[in-house]
Parts: sequence; C-alpha cells; structure tokens
Amino acid sequence: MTTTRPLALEVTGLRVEFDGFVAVRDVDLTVPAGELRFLIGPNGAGKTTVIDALTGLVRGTGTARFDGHELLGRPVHRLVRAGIGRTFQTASVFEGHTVLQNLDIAAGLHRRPTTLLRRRRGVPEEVLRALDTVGLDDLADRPAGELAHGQKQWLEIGMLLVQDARLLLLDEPVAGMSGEERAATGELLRRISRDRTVVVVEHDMEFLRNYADTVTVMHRGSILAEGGVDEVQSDPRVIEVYLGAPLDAPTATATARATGRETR
Amino acid sequence: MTLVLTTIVSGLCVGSLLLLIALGLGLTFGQMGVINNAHGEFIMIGAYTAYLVQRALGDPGSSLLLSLPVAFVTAGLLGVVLEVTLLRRMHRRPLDTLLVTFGVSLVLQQLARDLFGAPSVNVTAPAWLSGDPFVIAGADVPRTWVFLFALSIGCVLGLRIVLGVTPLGRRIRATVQNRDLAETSGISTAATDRMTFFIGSGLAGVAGVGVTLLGAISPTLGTSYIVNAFLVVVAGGIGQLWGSVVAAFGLGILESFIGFSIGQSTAQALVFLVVVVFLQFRPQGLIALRTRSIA
Amino acid sequence: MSLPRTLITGAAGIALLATTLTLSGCTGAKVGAGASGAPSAKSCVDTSGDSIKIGFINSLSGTMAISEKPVQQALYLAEKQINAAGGVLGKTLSVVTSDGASDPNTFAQKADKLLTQDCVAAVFGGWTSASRKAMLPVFERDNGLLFYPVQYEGMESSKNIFYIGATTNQQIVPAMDYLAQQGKKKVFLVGSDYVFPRTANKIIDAYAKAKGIDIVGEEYAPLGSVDFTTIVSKLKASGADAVFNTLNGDSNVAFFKEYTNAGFTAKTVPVLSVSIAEQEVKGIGVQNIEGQLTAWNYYQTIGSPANDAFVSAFQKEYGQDAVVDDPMEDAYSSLFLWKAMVEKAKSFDVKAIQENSDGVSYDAPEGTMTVSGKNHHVTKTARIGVIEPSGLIDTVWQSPSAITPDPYLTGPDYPWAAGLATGASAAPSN
Amino acid sequence: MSTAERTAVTATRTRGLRRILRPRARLWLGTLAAALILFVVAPAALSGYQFGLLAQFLCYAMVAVGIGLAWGQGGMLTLGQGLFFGIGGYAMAMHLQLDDAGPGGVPAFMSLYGSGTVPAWWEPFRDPWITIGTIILLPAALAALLGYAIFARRVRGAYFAILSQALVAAFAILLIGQQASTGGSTGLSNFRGFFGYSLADPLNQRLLFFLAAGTLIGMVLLVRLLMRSRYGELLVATRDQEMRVRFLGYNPALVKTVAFVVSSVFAAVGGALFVPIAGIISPSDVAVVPSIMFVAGVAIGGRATLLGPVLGSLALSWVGAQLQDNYPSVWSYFQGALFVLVLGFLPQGFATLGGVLRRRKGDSR
Repeated sequence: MTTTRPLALEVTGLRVEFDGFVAVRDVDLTVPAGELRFLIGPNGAGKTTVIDALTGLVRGTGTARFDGHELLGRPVHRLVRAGIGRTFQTASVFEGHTVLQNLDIAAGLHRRPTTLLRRRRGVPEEVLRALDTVGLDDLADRPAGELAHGQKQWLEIGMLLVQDARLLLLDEPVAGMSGEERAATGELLRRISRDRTVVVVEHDMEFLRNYADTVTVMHRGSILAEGGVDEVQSDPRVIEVYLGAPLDAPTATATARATGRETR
Repeated sequence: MTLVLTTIVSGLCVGSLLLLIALGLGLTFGQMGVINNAHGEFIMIGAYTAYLVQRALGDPGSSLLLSLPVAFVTAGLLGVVLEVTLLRRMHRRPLDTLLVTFGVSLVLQQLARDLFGAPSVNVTAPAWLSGDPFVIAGADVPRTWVFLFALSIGCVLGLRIVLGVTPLGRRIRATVQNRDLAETSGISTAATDRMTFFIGSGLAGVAGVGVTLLGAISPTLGTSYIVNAFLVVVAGGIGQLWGSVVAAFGLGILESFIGFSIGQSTAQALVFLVVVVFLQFRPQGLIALRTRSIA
Repeated sequence: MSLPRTLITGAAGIALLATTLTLSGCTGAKVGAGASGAPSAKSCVDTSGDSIKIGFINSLSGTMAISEKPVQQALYLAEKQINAAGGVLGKTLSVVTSDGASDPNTFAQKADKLLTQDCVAAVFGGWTSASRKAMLPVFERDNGLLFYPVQYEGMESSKNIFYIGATTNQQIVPAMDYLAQQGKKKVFLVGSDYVFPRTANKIIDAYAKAKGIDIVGEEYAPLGSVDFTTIVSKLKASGADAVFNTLNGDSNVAFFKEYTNAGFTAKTVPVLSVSIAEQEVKGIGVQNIEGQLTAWNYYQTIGSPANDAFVSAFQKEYGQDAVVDDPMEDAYSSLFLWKAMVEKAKSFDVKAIQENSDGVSYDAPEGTMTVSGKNHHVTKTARIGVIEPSGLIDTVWQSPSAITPDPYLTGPDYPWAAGLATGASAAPSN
Repeated sequence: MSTAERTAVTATRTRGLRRILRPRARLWLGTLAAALILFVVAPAALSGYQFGLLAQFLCYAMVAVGIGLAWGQGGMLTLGQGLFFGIGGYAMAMHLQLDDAGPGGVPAFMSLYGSGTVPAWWEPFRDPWITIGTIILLPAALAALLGYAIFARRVRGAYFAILSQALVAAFAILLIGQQASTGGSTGLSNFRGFFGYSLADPLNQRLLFFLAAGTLIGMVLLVRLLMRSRYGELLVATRDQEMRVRFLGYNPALVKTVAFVVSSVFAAVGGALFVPIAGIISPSDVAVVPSIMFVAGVAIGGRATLLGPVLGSLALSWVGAQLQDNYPSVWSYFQGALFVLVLGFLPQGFATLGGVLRRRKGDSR
C-alpha cells in the first residue's frame, strides 16, 4: 500500500522577489498525498507565482520537497522526471497536432531517444488510458486547435497523465468553462487525485465548494488561512480580504472570469 | 598617451554614429517588436533629404540645421506609411516583419536609384564644421565629430524626455508593457504604434543627415549600417535606451582600438564576433528588464 | 516506414543510379588525360548573316553600377560609330547586353551565357578584378574573347583576354616615380580591402624598399566602408608626407571628408589616387579633393583631335554635361581595337584574332595604343593629373613616350620587382 | 449546411487524390517524377548554359531545404546560412586548389598575394577525405555549439536571426581581409579538376549536375522522413509551444539544435557542390544579402511544406536569372514586391495559395 501511495508536497519558507518587490513570502504549504488542494486568493495574491517557483519558472528561496526531491533551483526537465506536471492559464496544447499526437508526444519522456526517429505506429497503452480518462476518445484524430476551450484543458491534463506526473499543479483549469464542462472537469480532478497529488489555483468558489478537499487562501504573497472548505469560508480574515463580502461573491475580476455562470 | 586619447576620441565618434542609427531601431524593435530591415533605407532617405534641402537653399550652414527637422518628418512619415500599410498586420509575426522590410528596402533602394541616379551625391559641410580641428589634451578632434556627438546625445535626451514625461511617452510605455490592458484602458494602440514608428523612423532620418557629414550619399547607403545597428540594439538590451548608449560607445571605442592595433577591416569582423560571444553569456544584453516570467 | 528500411532503399536507389551512369559511360575526361587541356567547346558564332553579335557585360545593378553604366555608354557609342561607318568586315554589330550585377559569380554565369547561348564573337566589359578573375576560366573553357577596359593590378595574362586598361608599370609605378621625384619620403598607403589595392601595395612596398621611401602605414577599409575615423587618426599619427590612395567608390568620399576634417590639405600632405577619375569626382564633391593628384592614362582635358572628336561625340549622345574618363575611353577604344584585329585577321575566329593581334594599333583619344601579342596588353602613356575646381583633371606630368606593358614587371626597368611574380608567371600565356 | 460541414466536404473532395494514393505510393511516384525531370528531361531540354545554371540553383535549393526544416518546422529563422554554405564551399575550393597544384604544390594566387607558402591550416585539405569530413563535421559542430548556446538561453527568435546575420557578416569580412590565404574578395576560382575528373569536360559537368540532383532528392527524402517521424512532430510542437514541450520533460534546445545542425550540414553540402559547378566561391556568395536570398525562396515557396522551399528557391533563382538581364531595375522592384506581398499577405507561401483561395471561395459570410 505504501509503495503505491502518492507522496506529499512539502513547502517551507518559500520566498520570491522581483527587483526588490516581494511577491511571495514565508509560504509554508503541505499537501498530503492523494489530496485535491485548492489555492485561492484575490488577484496578485501570489498563487501563480507559487506554482511558477515550484516549477522553476521564477527563482524562489526556501525549500520545496516532493518524493524526496528538492524542487527549487532545479532545471525543468529534472522536475518533470521527478514527477511534477503543470498547466497554464491558457491551455498550452500543440494546436497543429491531433489529440493523439499531443498525447503521444507527452509519452516521450519514458521512451528512448532513438525511437524519435521512427514514425508513430499504433497507440501506446498509456495514451489510450489517458484518452479514456479525460474523455476525448472520439476526438483522438481531431487537430487540437479545433477543440473547444474546455477540451483543450482536458487534453492538457491528459498529457500530464500520459507523462505520469504524480504532482499536478493546475493553473485555473476551469476558467472560461461552461457549467457542464466544469462539472466534468471536477469529476476528472476527483478521479485523478485518487492516486496523485493535485494542487489547483482557482477563482470559482462554486467549483471549489463542490470539489475541493482542502483550501489554502493566499493574500499579498503569504498564506492567510488553510483548512476544509467550511472552515475557511467562515474565517473572518478571509471574509475581510474578499472585500467583506461572503466568500462566494469574490472580487469583480473573479466574477468576470467565471463566465457562463452567474455568481448568485 | 595622445594616441590612446585619439583612439578613444575616434571611438566616441564611431559610437555617436552607431548610437544615432541604433536609436530609432531600438525604439521600433524594442518597443514594438518590429524588426525593421528598411531602417537603413530611412537613413538613406534622411541623407537624400539633406542633399535636396542643400540644393534648394544653397547655404551649407542653414541647410544642415534645417534638414534635421525636415529629414525627421520625411523619414517619419514614410515610416508611418510602412506601419499602416504593412507592419500593422504583422504584430504577432516579428520574424516576418524582418523579411517584409527587407523587401521594402530593396524597393526603396531601387527607387532612390531611379530618382537620383546611381552615382553618389554629396552634401557640403558648413564652414563652421570644416574649420581647424579642436585640440583637446593634445589630441585633434575634428569639428564634425563634436557635432555628431552632440547630435546623438541630443537625440538620446530628446527621446528620454518624450518617453519619460509626455503623455505620448506614457502611452507608448503602457502599450509596450501590456498591449491588451492599454487597449482596454482607452489607449488607441494603433495610434500609439503609428507615433512610435514615426519617431523611430524620424530618428533614422536625423541619423541620415549626420551621415552626410562623413560620407557620400548613395542608394545603398543604408546597407552599410544596418547590421551594426541591430547589434548595438541587441547588445544593449532590447528596449533599453541606456543600454544602447553604453553599447554604442563601447563598441565604437572597441572598434577603434582594434582598428588601431590590427586594422580597420579586421576590426569590424572582430567587433561582430565579440558581440556574438558576449550575447552567448548574457543573452539579454547589457541591461535587462526583469519580468515576472521568462517566457 | 522505419528509418533503416527507408535509408536502405534510398541508398540503394542512389547507388543504382550512380552505377548506371558510370556504366553508361557518362563520366568524362580525367585531369591530365590528353584532351583535358584543349578547349572542348566548338565555336557557335554565326558569321553567315549581315550582322555579327558581340556582348557587353557590365554591372547595371548593385554597387558597381555607378562606375560600369558609363562604361557601357562608351561601348554603345563605339558600336554606333562603327556601324555608321559600315560595320566590321561588312557586317553590322548587334549587341547583346548582360548585367553582371556587381557579383563575380553572376559575371561568370553571364559570360558563359554570352559565349555558349548567345554565341557572340567577342565580349566587352567587366570592372572589378574579382569579376575578371571569375570570368577568366569561363573564357578559357569556352574559348571566347574578353576585352577588359579597366586598369588593374597586373600579374596576369590570358590568351582569351585583352587588357585595354593599364597594368601596374603603366600607372602605379609611374605614380610612385612621380612622388619620389617630388621628394616624398614617407608615404601612407590606404586602400579598400580587395585584390587591386593589396596587390598594388605589395608592388609599392617593393618599390619603396628599393628607392629609400618609407611606407609609414598601410591600411585597408572594408569595401564600401564609410568609417575612416580610425584610419585618418593613424594617418595623422604617422607623420606621412604623401598618401597613396587605392580606395574604391564611396569610401573615397568618406576618406576625403575625414581627411579634410582632420585638417589635412593637398598642399601639406597630397593624396595620389589611382581609382578616382572624372566620374567619381562629382560624387566625392570637388571641394573635398580639389588640388589632389590622380594617376591615369587618359583625362577628358587631353588636347588632341582624336580626343576632341571622342568627347564631343559622347556629349552629343549623352548630354553636354556628360563627362568621360579613363575606363570609358578604354572601353570605347577596345571596340575599335577588336575591329582592327578582326580586319587584320580577316576573320571573327578567336584563334585567328589571337594570332594576328600582335602589333595591331589604334589611334585612341589618349594616343596610339599598340597591342602586344605576347601578353595581350596595350602600350599606354602614363599621366599624373591634378583635380581642378571644375571637376575635370589636368595633366601635370606625363611619361615621355608610351610605355610597353609589362604585367609581371620582369623587364630590366624593374629590378626591384624580382620575386614579386613567382608563381604568377605560371599562369597561361600565349 | 453548416460551415463546419461544408469545410469537411471540401476537405474530403480535395483530399480525394490523396486518399486514393497511399502515402507510400505518393512518395515513390513523387521521387520518380523528380528523378525523371532532373535526370532525363532537364539534360535533354536545356541548353548547356541553362543546364549549368540549373545545377547551381540545385545547390541553392539544398540550402533552402535545410532552412525549410529549421525555420518552417522548427521556427528558427536563420539569416546566416551563408556561413555554412561558405564553409562547405571554401573547404571544397581549398581542396580543389591544392589538388590542381599537385603534391606539395602552392596554389597560384598564394604566390600572387602572399608569401608563396601554403598556410598550415590549408595543408589538411590536400586529403580528399579530410575535406569531405570537414564539409560535414565542421558546420555540424559549429551549428551545435552556436544553436545550443542560443536556444538554451531561451532568447527571442529575433536574437537568433540577428546574431546569425552578424556572424555571416563577420565571416565575409574575415574572408575578404585574409587575401593571402582565402583569395580575398576575388575568392577562389579557376579549378581544373574535381577528384581527378576534368571540369572542362562537359560530360563531367553533366555528372556534377546529376550528383547535385541526386543529393537534393536525397535531402528532400530525409526531411520528409524527419517530418513524419516522432521527432518531426516534436519539432513542430516545440515551435508552437516550447514551454509545454519543456514541461513534458524534453529539452527544447536540443530538439531545435538537431534541426539546425541538419540544416547547416545541408547548406555546407550545397556550398561544397556549388564550387565545382560554378567554378568559383567568393565572399559575395556567402555574405549578408545572399543569406537573406536563401531565406527568400523558402518564404515564397512555403516554409512549412516539404516541397515549398525547394520549388520556391528554384523558381526565384530562375526568374531572377531571366529578369535580371533584360530588366535589371524591374528585377529589384519585383524582388522587393515579392517579399512584401508574400509575407504580408500569404505568409505561408505559394504552397498554401490553393488552400487560401479555396477558403475565400468557401467563405459565404
């Protein structure tokens, strides 16, 4: 059991500076294995910067360990080999390639370089599984550029599954999705978080309430509160940060982003 | 000692010229991401403008001074035409602008050849520039060098003021930092782009007037400057005004020293190689803008 | 398809192709096999009609067009005059023009086209040494004739080229003689970075060493360079009393502007230029070079009936302000020289012309040119000129008689040049 | 009918021919047709001059194939292919010069411009195998070094273009400056033999043409193989979404470098074959402007397609040779206008013209 259990992400004292401006300070974050953790906060709270620091896009100090590997200061390909995968706010899929090709490229991490020179024949097992998991079976031969917005996000998550990432850092995966797509995405995240550690940066409170295991609230670069959804929702500091409004009516920007969904 | 001083002074002169030609390019390349290969031809247009102004006025002194603003406006307007008709549709394809503007440069060269004839023409320097050289600490400093130096510094300061203080400058900076946000904040990015291009191309025109003090005016005049100009911009750090200044004078003095010790021909090649090697180690140039994401 | 399989089939295909070609006897002669040296091309020149084709090859585009377009004008003038006088051997000349585009490789391509596709009887033109050297193998292979109208660096002679411009002993050596005669002891050499200046300066170095003249600096600027700050600073530091200038084209403008800016004048440190003729003076701006020296074989101001006729004909054709210069005059004369050779040989055949060329002469505007059958150069009078405020050039000194061409400087007059031409003399000669 | 459906129908119709011919068959037919044109039709239909000209253009086309791979597939716009063309060309030219001079001999130009001794760095080129090795390995090593250093720094594409341009400018200036050992601006010319075969013999010239044609076809096939391999998919993926490729665990710099190396070797081989065919290599063949002209053919033909670069390059060279003589001024305008129109309005080149027109026609709105 313990061998197949996913591992925890442990961040202590994370700090990120841009030309004297401290974007993230003293962030301690522990995400236990198999948990679906949401990272929320107003604009500029430093959520994406935390993910950027964990994935080597910006330089951060402190420590961040996953599966016994130190993450900070490592080159990206080492992080990927350590099992880290991430998505971006705008889905970064290869629009000119088909869904199948996208996933096949993602499988390259576990292939020998010489196979690159051969043509693709047949579909690798892990690609079939990922197609099934993210529900894009029927669209396998469709160019990714023709996919709907939500489908692109799923494809991107599917690529992380193919590469067998065990820590998934997802940056606003449901932004701009329709209600149905949100629900499907939520179920997808539930499924994959069973044997992986998943951190989701999100604005949409409805979505959060429905699917989060635990929530970390960030404000001005540091952590404001952490705990279960109800626990955090009733935290007075959190309510104050969100302009004194109840948690499910957050900042104007967040509302604008949650298109296709009235905020009640 | 005098020799070292002479070398530095002549390096400063080379640097002034490099700075003049790189300034406008740095603006359009750095601020707009347009790689304008026709920048050299805007310099050529500025030079021919100086020639025409002098032919009309006759007096070298007043025509030189008058041709500075005239060349600025002429080259600037041509730049706007280029921006509006072509480059505007290519904002997201910077590499393609490079090739399109190369085509434009071919057309402009041939146009100049057909209008002014293939033989080069010449602008007479005014008496107050062709007199005896100044002597500074034992080194001779020709008056034209002083003029070019002053002209380039003047252009830098002028550009600094326009970018830093005026509303136009604020709009330009806003558009550079975030095009979409600027658009939603009520800034017409199209109009800002036009103005940026006007100033950038206009500066090339001014550089063209400066060039007439040193050499002949021919349709292919611009081709001798364009590679150097790009290197100055890249070495200084894209979009960095002060970076360009340091790079221009640094490269000028470097070229001058190599020219003195090894030979002029080798100097140019070595300067190119030095910049290429330098950029291998510091790809963002001398002065780099730190941004949130490396992407 | 897997990689190895594709590669194997591909390689097999190419190998098969190569074998087939080899077996079918497609390979030609080996080097050194009997036939290799002999020209394999058979002449395709059509001599049956009323007209005979000749080719003009000049740069009509690119950086050299400035100099080469006027040369073509002079060629056309000669063609018009010859045709008006009844042509050559009763045939009118019909001209095929080609643009060398200032690019050696294009010159070679176009020369090949003129000889093998247009089948011209002779070709006139070329300017840079690079273009001539690129065309030389083509003319030798296709067995054609090139009349080259520009002064050059010598050390060459091909049986397929007639050199109508001056070689070094008709221009550079007399120019150095003149400077020595004026008592100049410290000479600074400045040139564009290409064949002519470098070879010329090599000769000047040897000359100076023998005659006790100091070469106090030797600087090259990249072709087309306009940055002369460093070079002029060096000139200043060198203490030179004269400058020998082999700069090309627009670089001259930049050089002279910088020279003037630095406070030099023709009186203090004169510049003797060998690439500035009347055409270039206008572009440089006469105020920048007034009073400076040049070395050529011809100036527009030469007073002779032949020259008066030439200048007035040219100005009638191309406008009263048109100026003529040495290369134009050479180009013009080259067509008449060819005519004289054809008439002596009574044939357009290349071999017949080569065999009959020796001693053929023509009363050119610059004086009588006589062809040397030995090295395919012509006799020329050297002239040192001074640039006048009008932009024209006046002769201040000229050689007492026409100088016999000696491209390799092997004659008794040039003992100091021994060793300069080693290896070069191995070049094919008649 | 919805727009999507209509697009689908049009697509099916236009892909009709492609459906009928399986990729394998198309490959063989295409190769056969190209071989037929180059090996049978061209020698029969063209005059000696045109044939020689086409041989040179085939060498330019090799450079274009490489640029198509690096730029069209990999997104790396290189304005410095003249550097590699020049390395290949000069290496070959040096060997031919030494070969003509005979064992221990000195090329004629060296006595003319220099001291009359062969510089040490020339000596290895007496050996044909070292020469061939240099033609392939030196550009490969240089491209790997240069490419990896630049791509690993994640600098903007424009940097790469500008740096490559500066390099080729420096290369040309250095060649000109070292007249005693490189022939200066005149370059190296007047070769008599090619690996023992006399260059004056028209039969051997024909053989060289076939060699160039075969090499070009081989290069196109190799690029096709690469484009259809997993590597090809990865290269395009890197061009479009470098960040994603990095987060999939690949090293994008390495992916791009491989394509750049291949394209540089193609350029060098093109240069090496150009020398015996044209009979000359000089700095004006390798400088800044020819390097841009290499790219021009690719842009005009269609950078991202397999045959676009080759056909574009051949067409541009051919039209240029025809127009230049008769209308030198028009040619300049034409060239300029071609750049402006194609890149401004048909950025993917003429290869995509059909598709663009069809879309226009099919667009009912």
